[in-house]
Amino acid sequence: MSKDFARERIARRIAHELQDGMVVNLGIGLPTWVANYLPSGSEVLLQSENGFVGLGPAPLPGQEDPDVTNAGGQPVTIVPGGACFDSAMSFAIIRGGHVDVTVLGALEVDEEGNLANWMVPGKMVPGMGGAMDLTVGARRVIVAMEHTAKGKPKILKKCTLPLTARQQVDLIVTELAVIEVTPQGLVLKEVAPDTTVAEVVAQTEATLIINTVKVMEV
Amino acid sequence: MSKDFARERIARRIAHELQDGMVVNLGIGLPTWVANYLPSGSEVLLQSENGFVGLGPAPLPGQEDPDVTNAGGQPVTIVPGGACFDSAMSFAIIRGGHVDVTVLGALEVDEEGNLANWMVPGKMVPGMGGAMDLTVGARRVIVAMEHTAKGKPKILKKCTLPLTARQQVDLIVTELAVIEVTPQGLVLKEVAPDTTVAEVVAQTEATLIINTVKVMEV
Amino acid sequence: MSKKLRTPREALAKMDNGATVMIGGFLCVGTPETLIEEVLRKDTKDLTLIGNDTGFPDRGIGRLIVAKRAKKVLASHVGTNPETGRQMHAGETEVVLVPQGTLAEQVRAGGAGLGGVLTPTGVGTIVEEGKQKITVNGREFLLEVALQADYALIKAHKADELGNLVYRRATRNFNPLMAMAAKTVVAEVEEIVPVGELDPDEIITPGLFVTYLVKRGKKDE
Amino acid sequence: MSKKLRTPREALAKMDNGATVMIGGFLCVGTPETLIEEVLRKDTKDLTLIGNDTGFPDRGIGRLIVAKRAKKVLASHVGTNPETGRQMHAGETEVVLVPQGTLAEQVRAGGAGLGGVLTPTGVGTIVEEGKQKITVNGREFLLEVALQADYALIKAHKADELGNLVYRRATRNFNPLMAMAAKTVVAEVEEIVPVGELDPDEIITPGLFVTYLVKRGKKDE
Repeated sequence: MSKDFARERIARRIAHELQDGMVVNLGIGLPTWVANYLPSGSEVLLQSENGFVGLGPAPLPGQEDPDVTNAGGQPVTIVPGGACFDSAMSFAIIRGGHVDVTVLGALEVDEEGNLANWMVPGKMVPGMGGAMDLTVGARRVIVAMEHTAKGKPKILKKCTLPLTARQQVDLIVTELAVIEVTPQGLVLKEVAPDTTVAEVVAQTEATLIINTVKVMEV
Repeated sequence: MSKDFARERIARRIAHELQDGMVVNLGIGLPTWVANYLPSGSEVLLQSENGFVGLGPAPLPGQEDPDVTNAGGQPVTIVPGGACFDSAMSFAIIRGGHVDVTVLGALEVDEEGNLANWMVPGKMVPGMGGAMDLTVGARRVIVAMEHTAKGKPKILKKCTLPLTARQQVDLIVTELAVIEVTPQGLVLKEVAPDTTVAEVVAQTEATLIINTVKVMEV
Repeated sequence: MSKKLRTPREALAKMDNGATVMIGGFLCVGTPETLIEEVLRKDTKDLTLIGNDTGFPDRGIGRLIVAKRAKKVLASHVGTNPETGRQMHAGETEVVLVPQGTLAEQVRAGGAGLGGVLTPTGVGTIVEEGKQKITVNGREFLLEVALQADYALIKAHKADELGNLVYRRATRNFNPLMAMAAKTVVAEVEEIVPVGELDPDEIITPGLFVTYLVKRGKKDE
Repeated sequence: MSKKLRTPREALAKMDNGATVMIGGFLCVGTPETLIEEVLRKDTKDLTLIGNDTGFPDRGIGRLIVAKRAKKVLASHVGTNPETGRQMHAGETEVVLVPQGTLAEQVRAGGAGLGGVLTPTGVGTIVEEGKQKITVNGREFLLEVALQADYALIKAHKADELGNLVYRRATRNFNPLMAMAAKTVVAEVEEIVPVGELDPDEIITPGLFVTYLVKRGKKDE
């Protein structure tokens, strides 16, 4: 499966989790793709932590406004009914539980719902940006990531990298599976039509609780 | 001396302490009078803790705007260049040291610069409103009050009423004297032309340090 | 038509006895009188009320005090409503007096997901009683904890259909802070305009905080 | 003419080596490039810089990093400027990474006279190292202390002659917070309008916070 195909599938599946009226923050990278798969006329309200709510699609070429960018610095638009604010208000919204869902990428997730996505000691230390606040503050945290990295599992018994937040992840969506984090552990809810439960288990280090497993809509 | 005459004198004297460009908060009651004695064209910027800066004079009769009142609930105006904000910003300005001078009434002040002006146990308990924040936060705290209450001194060795704030008063202005609070104690700076140093000392319970005493401009 | 628009009765239908209710306004400037009227009508009681002051006996929060709907009140000032003082002295109602700037930060903290703030206000006074004192860089502060509520009843000047709010002049005061700190936020407004009519830069309270809109002066039949 | 208007050189004349400087902007959106240009020109060094991120090597705070003007940087994200990471790993510059929402509150607290705030962000991560943990209502919070600075270099859209500021769209970010938290606040603006032209309700940063105004793109001779 090509990387883009995998990413598109993940984004498409996560779009189903978002309902009208929800306030949603999409992280940089793959999570941003989710917006492309919302149904037309969707009333999901996207929050952009750099300072507004009502994030709209990319502008047409030549119509970029340098003052309107997303948290990744890319030109975007603000939909009618959007509102701008400062960083304190932006994170009051995030930390205060006013964001219904955040979708974030991950380097590792584990059985307790711990998330690591901001640094690899000695190597990559870009900083946490808004990720720690988003993970702690959003009512529901969905991790969007490829199931493995260079063939190695990313869903672990216990994260090895420095954590972004402890016990905050609610749902993991990969190109192979949808996994729910529960107090009992990770529950395998769906597997993709082109794989099997056994294959997902093989590519996951964490123990998966398996009851009724549905086929993932892709 | 009539009460009004005393109060006018106090307000007039305090007006001399306020310079162009200063941000000033005037408490309810007597302190409010100070605004009447600022020179015309004064660029003192008055902050109103209910939510704006640029407090102007009372409106003409019939021109009151019910949305524009001072912290005492009386109709006022907002001068050109004024700005409105919420209570968190209002007290960020106050607590954060962005108010140069506050003028407050007092029930008691003492040698350490302690102030009591918000309650008399068992009797009058209106609440502190913004007074505690103003006293702690303003760069300079000026107390505006009559020298005595029913013949009894209000400038004491030690306050007997519950404090509004500890060691925050900088200057005391009464109809009889101007007294500065210093680490060494209360320094008598000026006495009114119609009284004497001995008379002021007699009406003050606190010890007054007396060096050069000027005649108060009234 | 706004999906958030309700009559006062609909908006407060689920408010139960014993609820914690924040009410905006400063001496009744920026107070949602239509919503207070509805609380009076529906006979809700044992409320914990949080507001800057308790208004006047015949206006604002004061009407709820006079009608004995509060078991507890948090406010910075109660001097304009003698009935509050009477109930406090008689032990009929618990009144907690809070410095105004502290109250503003406590409400904001509740909305912003903070546990509390450290303020120098009240150090060395009876306000510090029972509170944790924390020293930062050699200066003493009081730990004042976050406040949240079941309801915030607020007043705004204008809303758009999504519930984005703007305020006018001194009516803003505690309203935008309370809008962040309650489970159900009901905004009483003068006017509702179509989506897109407010500039994104002028909106003070984003609509995501607002549960219901009620038109000021609107009566249920 | 505004009494606060200065050339970049005049506005930053007293900025000394070793100063603590807050700089507004989010990935260079809302960053005062004209003021950064002046800091570069006057060769000020050993700065402690506080900003959301360190921009790009050729833009924003990134230019100061590349020119090695910072001895210490507090930021939430440095990933867009590889030179910051290089200096951090080489031990040439001290880089403290702070969660974005925590940084916003720390700056706001510095401006609001608070000693700090309690945040749940960072609990159970390396961010909690060396910090006091405080439990409120059974939940753990980190005490994050207030930040203040000698200078805040901010960017606004429009000012009036008194220094009242409005911002446009996503350029607001940290600018209004930093405007509150520094001894000297220099605002770089696109346009200065006469007093009275801004509505009191639309002003985001009251002029009392602003020391000097500088026109964007204005060069000293």
